[in-house]
Amino acid sequence: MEKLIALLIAAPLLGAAVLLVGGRRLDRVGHWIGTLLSTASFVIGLLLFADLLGKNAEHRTLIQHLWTWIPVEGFQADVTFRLDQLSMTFVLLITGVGSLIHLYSVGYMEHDERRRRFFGYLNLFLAAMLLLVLADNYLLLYVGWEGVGLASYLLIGFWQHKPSAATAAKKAFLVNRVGDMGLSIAIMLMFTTFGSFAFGPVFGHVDGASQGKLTAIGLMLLLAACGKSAQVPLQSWLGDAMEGPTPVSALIHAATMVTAGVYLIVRSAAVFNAAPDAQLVVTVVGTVTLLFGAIVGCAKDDIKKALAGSTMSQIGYMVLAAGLGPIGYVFAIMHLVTHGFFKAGLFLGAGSVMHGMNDEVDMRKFGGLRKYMPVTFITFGLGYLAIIGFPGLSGFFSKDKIIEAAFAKGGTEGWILGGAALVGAAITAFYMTRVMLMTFFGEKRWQPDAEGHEPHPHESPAVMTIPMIVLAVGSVLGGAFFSIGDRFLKWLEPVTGHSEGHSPVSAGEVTIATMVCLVIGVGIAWAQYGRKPVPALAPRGSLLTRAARRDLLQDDFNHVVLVRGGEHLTRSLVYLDHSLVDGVVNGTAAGFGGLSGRLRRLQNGFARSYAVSMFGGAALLVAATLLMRAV
Amino acid sequence: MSFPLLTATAALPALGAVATAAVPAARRTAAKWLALLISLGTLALAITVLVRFDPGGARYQLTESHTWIRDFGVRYELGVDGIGVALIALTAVLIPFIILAGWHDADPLETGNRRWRPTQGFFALILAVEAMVLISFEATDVFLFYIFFEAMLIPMYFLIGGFGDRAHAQGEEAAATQRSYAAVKFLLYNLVGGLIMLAAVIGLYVVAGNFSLQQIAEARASGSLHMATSTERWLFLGFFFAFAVKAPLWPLHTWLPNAMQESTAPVAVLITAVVDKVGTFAMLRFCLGLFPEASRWATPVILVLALISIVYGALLAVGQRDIKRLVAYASISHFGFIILGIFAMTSQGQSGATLYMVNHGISTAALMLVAGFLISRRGSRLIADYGGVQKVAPVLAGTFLIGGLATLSLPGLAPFVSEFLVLVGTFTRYPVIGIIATLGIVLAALYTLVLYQRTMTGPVKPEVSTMPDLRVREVLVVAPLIVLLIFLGVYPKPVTNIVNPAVKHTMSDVQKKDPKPEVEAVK
Amino acid sequence: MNPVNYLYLAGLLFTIGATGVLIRRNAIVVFMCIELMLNACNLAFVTFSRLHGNLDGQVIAFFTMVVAAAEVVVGLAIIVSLFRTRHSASVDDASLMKL
Amino acid sequence: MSAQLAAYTTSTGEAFQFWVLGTVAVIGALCTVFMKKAVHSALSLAGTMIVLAVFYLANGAYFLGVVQIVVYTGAIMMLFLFVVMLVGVTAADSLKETIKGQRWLALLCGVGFGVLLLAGIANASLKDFAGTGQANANGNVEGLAALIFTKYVFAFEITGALLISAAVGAMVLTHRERTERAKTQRELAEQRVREGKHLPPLPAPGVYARHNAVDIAGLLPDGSPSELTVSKTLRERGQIRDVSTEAINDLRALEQRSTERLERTPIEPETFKRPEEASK
Repeated sequence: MEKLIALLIAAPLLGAAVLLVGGRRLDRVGHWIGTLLSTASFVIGLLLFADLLGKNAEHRTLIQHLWTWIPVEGFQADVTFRLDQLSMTFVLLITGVGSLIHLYSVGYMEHDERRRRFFGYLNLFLAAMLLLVLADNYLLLYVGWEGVGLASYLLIGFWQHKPSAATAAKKAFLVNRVGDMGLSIAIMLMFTTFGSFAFGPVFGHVDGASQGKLTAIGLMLLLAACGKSAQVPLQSWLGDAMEGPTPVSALIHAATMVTAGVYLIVRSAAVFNAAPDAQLVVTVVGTVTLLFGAIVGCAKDDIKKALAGSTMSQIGYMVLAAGLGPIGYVFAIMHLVTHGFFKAGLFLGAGSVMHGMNDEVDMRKFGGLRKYMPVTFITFGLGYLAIIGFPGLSGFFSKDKIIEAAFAKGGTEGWILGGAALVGAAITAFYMTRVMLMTFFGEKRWQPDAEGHEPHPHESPAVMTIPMIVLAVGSVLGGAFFSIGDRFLKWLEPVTGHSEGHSPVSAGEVTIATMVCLVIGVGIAWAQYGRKPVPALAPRGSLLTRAARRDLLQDDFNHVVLVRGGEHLTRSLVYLDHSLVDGVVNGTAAGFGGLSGRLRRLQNGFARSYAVSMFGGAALLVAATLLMRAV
Repeated sequence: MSFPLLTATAALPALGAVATAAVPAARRTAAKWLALLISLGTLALAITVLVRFDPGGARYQLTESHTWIRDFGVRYELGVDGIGVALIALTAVLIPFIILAGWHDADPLETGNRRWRPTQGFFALILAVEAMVLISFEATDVFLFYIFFEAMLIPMYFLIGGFGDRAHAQGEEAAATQRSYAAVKFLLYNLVGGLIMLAAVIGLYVVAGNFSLQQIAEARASGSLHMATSTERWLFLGFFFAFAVKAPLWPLHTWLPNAMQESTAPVAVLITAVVDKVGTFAMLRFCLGLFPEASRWATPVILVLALISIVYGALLAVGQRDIKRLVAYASISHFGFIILGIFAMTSQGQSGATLYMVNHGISTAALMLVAGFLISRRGSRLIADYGGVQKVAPVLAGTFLIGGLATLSLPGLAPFVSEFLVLVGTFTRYPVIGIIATLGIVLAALYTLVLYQRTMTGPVKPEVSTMPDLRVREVLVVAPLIVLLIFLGVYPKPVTNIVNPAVKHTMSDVQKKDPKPEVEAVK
Repeated sequence: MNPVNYLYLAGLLFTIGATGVLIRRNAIVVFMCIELMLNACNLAFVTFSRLHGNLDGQVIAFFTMVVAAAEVVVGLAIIVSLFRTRHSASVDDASLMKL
Repeated sequence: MSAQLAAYTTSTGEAFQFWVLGTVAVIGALCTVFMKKAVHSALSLAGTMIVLAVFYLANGAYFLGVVQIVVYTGAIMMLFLFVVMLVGVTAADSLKETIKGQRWLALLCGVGFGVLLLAGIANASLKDFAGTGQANANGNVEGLAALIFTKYVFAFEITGALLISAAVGAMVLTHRERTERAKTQRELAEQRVREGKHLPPLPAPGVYARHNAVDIAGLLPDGSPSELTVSKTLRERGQIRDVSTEAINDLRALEQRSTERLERTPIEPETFKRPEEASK
């Protein structure tokens, strides 16, 4: 069976190659080739899943060694795949949601002349993402890691005739590169510590390594995760990434790629378990981000950016859970999967809205859309209920567990983390309700655009609504399916390990607290946006609102410190290179020129002057000879 | 006596250069085809070398040895180790593409000029450079190496000074002035380096009594040739200076941007992808091989200079307005990596550095040649003159992007493997330097993507709206390079297999062992 | 008297000739001074021949004379043609080598 | 005198001859350098050469002594004199130095070099003179011939080639190829008419003057000299004696006297001025 693993990656990779190299000939069928190969990968994933289910829990790891990639003295990197329960979960999520979004894109990108290219990039993304989760060593994982970065770059900048899209793509890649730097340093640290960076040797020898090294590795892995998963302080790219087509936002910037950081941390559980200091930092980062993202999400009027803030916040939950150690790993992944469903669904719904509204994204120009697009409204609504943790829906199960686990951390930390997670839940309820109300309820607020085209909101075609429906079903049922009988826990436990924490509060108390928060959040939002009409122009707002609209000033900080500083640095270096480094050399040359200008005067053209110097030279030679003899 | 394969490999392009130059003025196209065929023949010979070379065999293979100047112990000694083979292959692979890419670069300005001869000269000079570079990679006699190391400057001088971009913002006269400035600067820098090296070569002869690399290395290893510490250090510095100019290492780098900026794109590739490799190659073969103690002594300073090159080159690349200058500074940054890998004195670092030479050659060729195609279409080197090219010429933009991604060492493409090996090799011995060098990864992304964004994306500028996409000849140049980049990125084993034994020898030359990992993991 | 005195004389004559070359501007006189130097050398050769008791020195002196003869022929021809074109025999007038 | 003694001393006669003739040689050399006229330099040099010939003979180089006189003094020096004549016998060089510092540098170098050279010879402690008696046993000329035609035969042949090349070279240098037919007298006359100058033959020297020497320019009616009357060669050498001042003074005195005698008022002085003075 393990022979099939390579096919998982090969199928979308082949699609990408065919679609990108094939040229215009494939324009008419390209999107179906892409969708087909993505689905093929999903089917292979299902086959492998069935195979794994048929085995004992201990034997559910398949290894496929393909070839030795980099063989150098003392350094060996292989192209080896590992399919275990953790990777299997991701494979199904990636290929499943991926195939749905391929299907959705067939409709969404219908009028784009570069649709074939779009599907090529999507397939490339799938291949890279699968490589990321299937790699058996960190270097191969790194390949996938950067590969998804590249695909993300290409897709964010897909409409690259818009300068804003091109800039956003570049920003995403650069910020990710900073994270990648962390990953590469982590790999180097592993190499110096363990002499290897394959999962087996590293995890097997954690006990022998010094605490300092392990903490360093953990922090570097966290840096990588921050980059990819848009965690503070490397979160600034995610909002801008919404410049990409909406299916991209759904697939890459909600369901899969941005969760790669969580995968990395959970995958490296052995390292983090042995480095509590690093774990603590992980929880702090997760907590800060979940509040940060939630606050940003409250202030945005752009529906996609509001959802992006929400994504950031939800991943903050996952990172928080992953940082809690064995008590949280499983729930991090569970929330990741359910989030994959409902957030993808929400984005697809947003895309559907934009599709019907001439690509308008400002929620202040929506309103009352539930009448015009019922399917979108229902699926979006189900996603909304799932994310705020409405009892019985998937978000309820997964998020609740994380909050519980946070309290179970114990001590003051537990109270702080758990409290923050509860506050986050309240804010989540607020901003999601706000999105819901502004988009689908109230008066219709759209106006004709500059050219006088009145938007005619309409339901999207079936090719788009079917994926939305499937995802909505997933977000409704997923949580219950996973949690009842601890199915998900038992499935993942052999890989990540699990332990029950000693929570100072009981599970029931947490659930009640969460419900209270939820009601508060929804209530405030309804008071603000449901009872009174939404102004078409954003009010000035409080200081916090204004800061949140600007992503809590992170971009301004980056601009002033990094961009401006960098510009000054490079500009002065260019100047210095010319005037100082080159100047020294040119100055030497000019000096020699001046000197020879002086010396040239000796060359006066009179043969007798030359004769004097010859004769003087002869005299010196005689003198030298005599001196040599005398000595 | 067996067939002198190495001599033949270098002699074929040399003879080809003469033959190409002798083609009558009116038969311009014939000269081009002749040069292309000769370069392909050389490639065939180089492949034969590659096949005949046995990675598990002796250190130097396919050796040839003849007395040349008896009185000074100068011998015509050739031999290749794995590093040499890899670089010979790189050179032989790149030259046909360079010729093909420069197919029209030396055509007469007005058609029908039957007396125009520079076309023949252009291709003859390229072949001459190839011959000299090849023999530099093959020579195991220090004097023989020196001669060709220096002689290379002559054809390069004419290539830089005689053939520039056709279109120039300030007119042909200003272009000629700047070209000759660049050519003279190139010549002077390298000449000064070469002369200092000549002094060291003579000094080496005085100390050792012959010029044979193998004999001297053996004598030093067996202790029969004792060299005073200070003597060894001075000689090392003499050699290293010349190679550092050629490589080029900060702060001896300023000739490179000028030379690459003013010359045509194929010549710029010739400079940075082929000729400069002789410098880094010679550091491995001569500096480490002849002066191990001095190499260890100088390591800290050289590592810091290499580090400065990496960061400095990348930062300056960010600040450039000229496409070719940008690539030049990026190359300086990459050469910093190569030198870092060589002097980290670990197996990974040195294997990585050798691999880096090969990969950098291919990736720079891909990026620079596509940039050349772009420049020849619009007639401007300024980044600001472009915008939205992706829309009108998607294939050009796509290949440009892949070249750029290779430059920023994207995993999956060849340069990543080498860059990572260099970083790991450095990190195991010098963690701080390794971490700072990693910063180069981020900066590389910055300058590449800024370049791509400003030229290829955004609204289509009116001047580029009629730009044609890549032609068949141009696709023929770029596509194989991209295939190579991907192949070597996914499966670099063929190269590492050849390189590894040679690196082992070099490591034993300098008497260095790789640092042991903290925890000995079971393999 | 020690025959080495001939060498002193030769050295003296050579020096006088050399100084003459430097001082005089008339090409013909300069030329004569060169002849004087050659003769001084010849005297030294002949003396060396006596010193060593063989004739090699004399042979060399003989060759010197032949070479001097050839030199005079060419040199005077140059002077004559120089005079024809520049109407002067001053060596300072032929200073076109200056940049 | 025993053979032992001969090794490092010479006979009193030779010593006497050396001191006397040596002085003459040095004086001759100095005169060569410092005489203003090339002819005098040449003659002084010839004297020095003859002295040297005597010294060769005294040193046992009989053949060279004779060759020195015959070839050097006889042929080469005569060639010198010939060229001196060609270029101008009387042209005296100005010994004034034109290049700044040249003379002092030359003297400094000369003295330095001389002192060093002599010191070097003195340092060499050459005492053991073998003498040429043994070598000249079979006759000096035969001994030389034996060497020249055996040991030095290649050098000899090459010097032969050198001499021939020199001779050819001298011819090439001085020979002027006539590329066109010589003009007839008629053509020359026509050319003169065309160019409009000097239709009649050039005036002879001294025609209007009171001298008839070839190097004195004839005077024009106003008393100024006409250089046309002197041959071109002398003109180029600058060997023209100008007697015009004298003649003009004479003329002026004559005028004066006649004015006094006839009691005439002087004519406007300007008309008597020479053209170039008037133009000033």
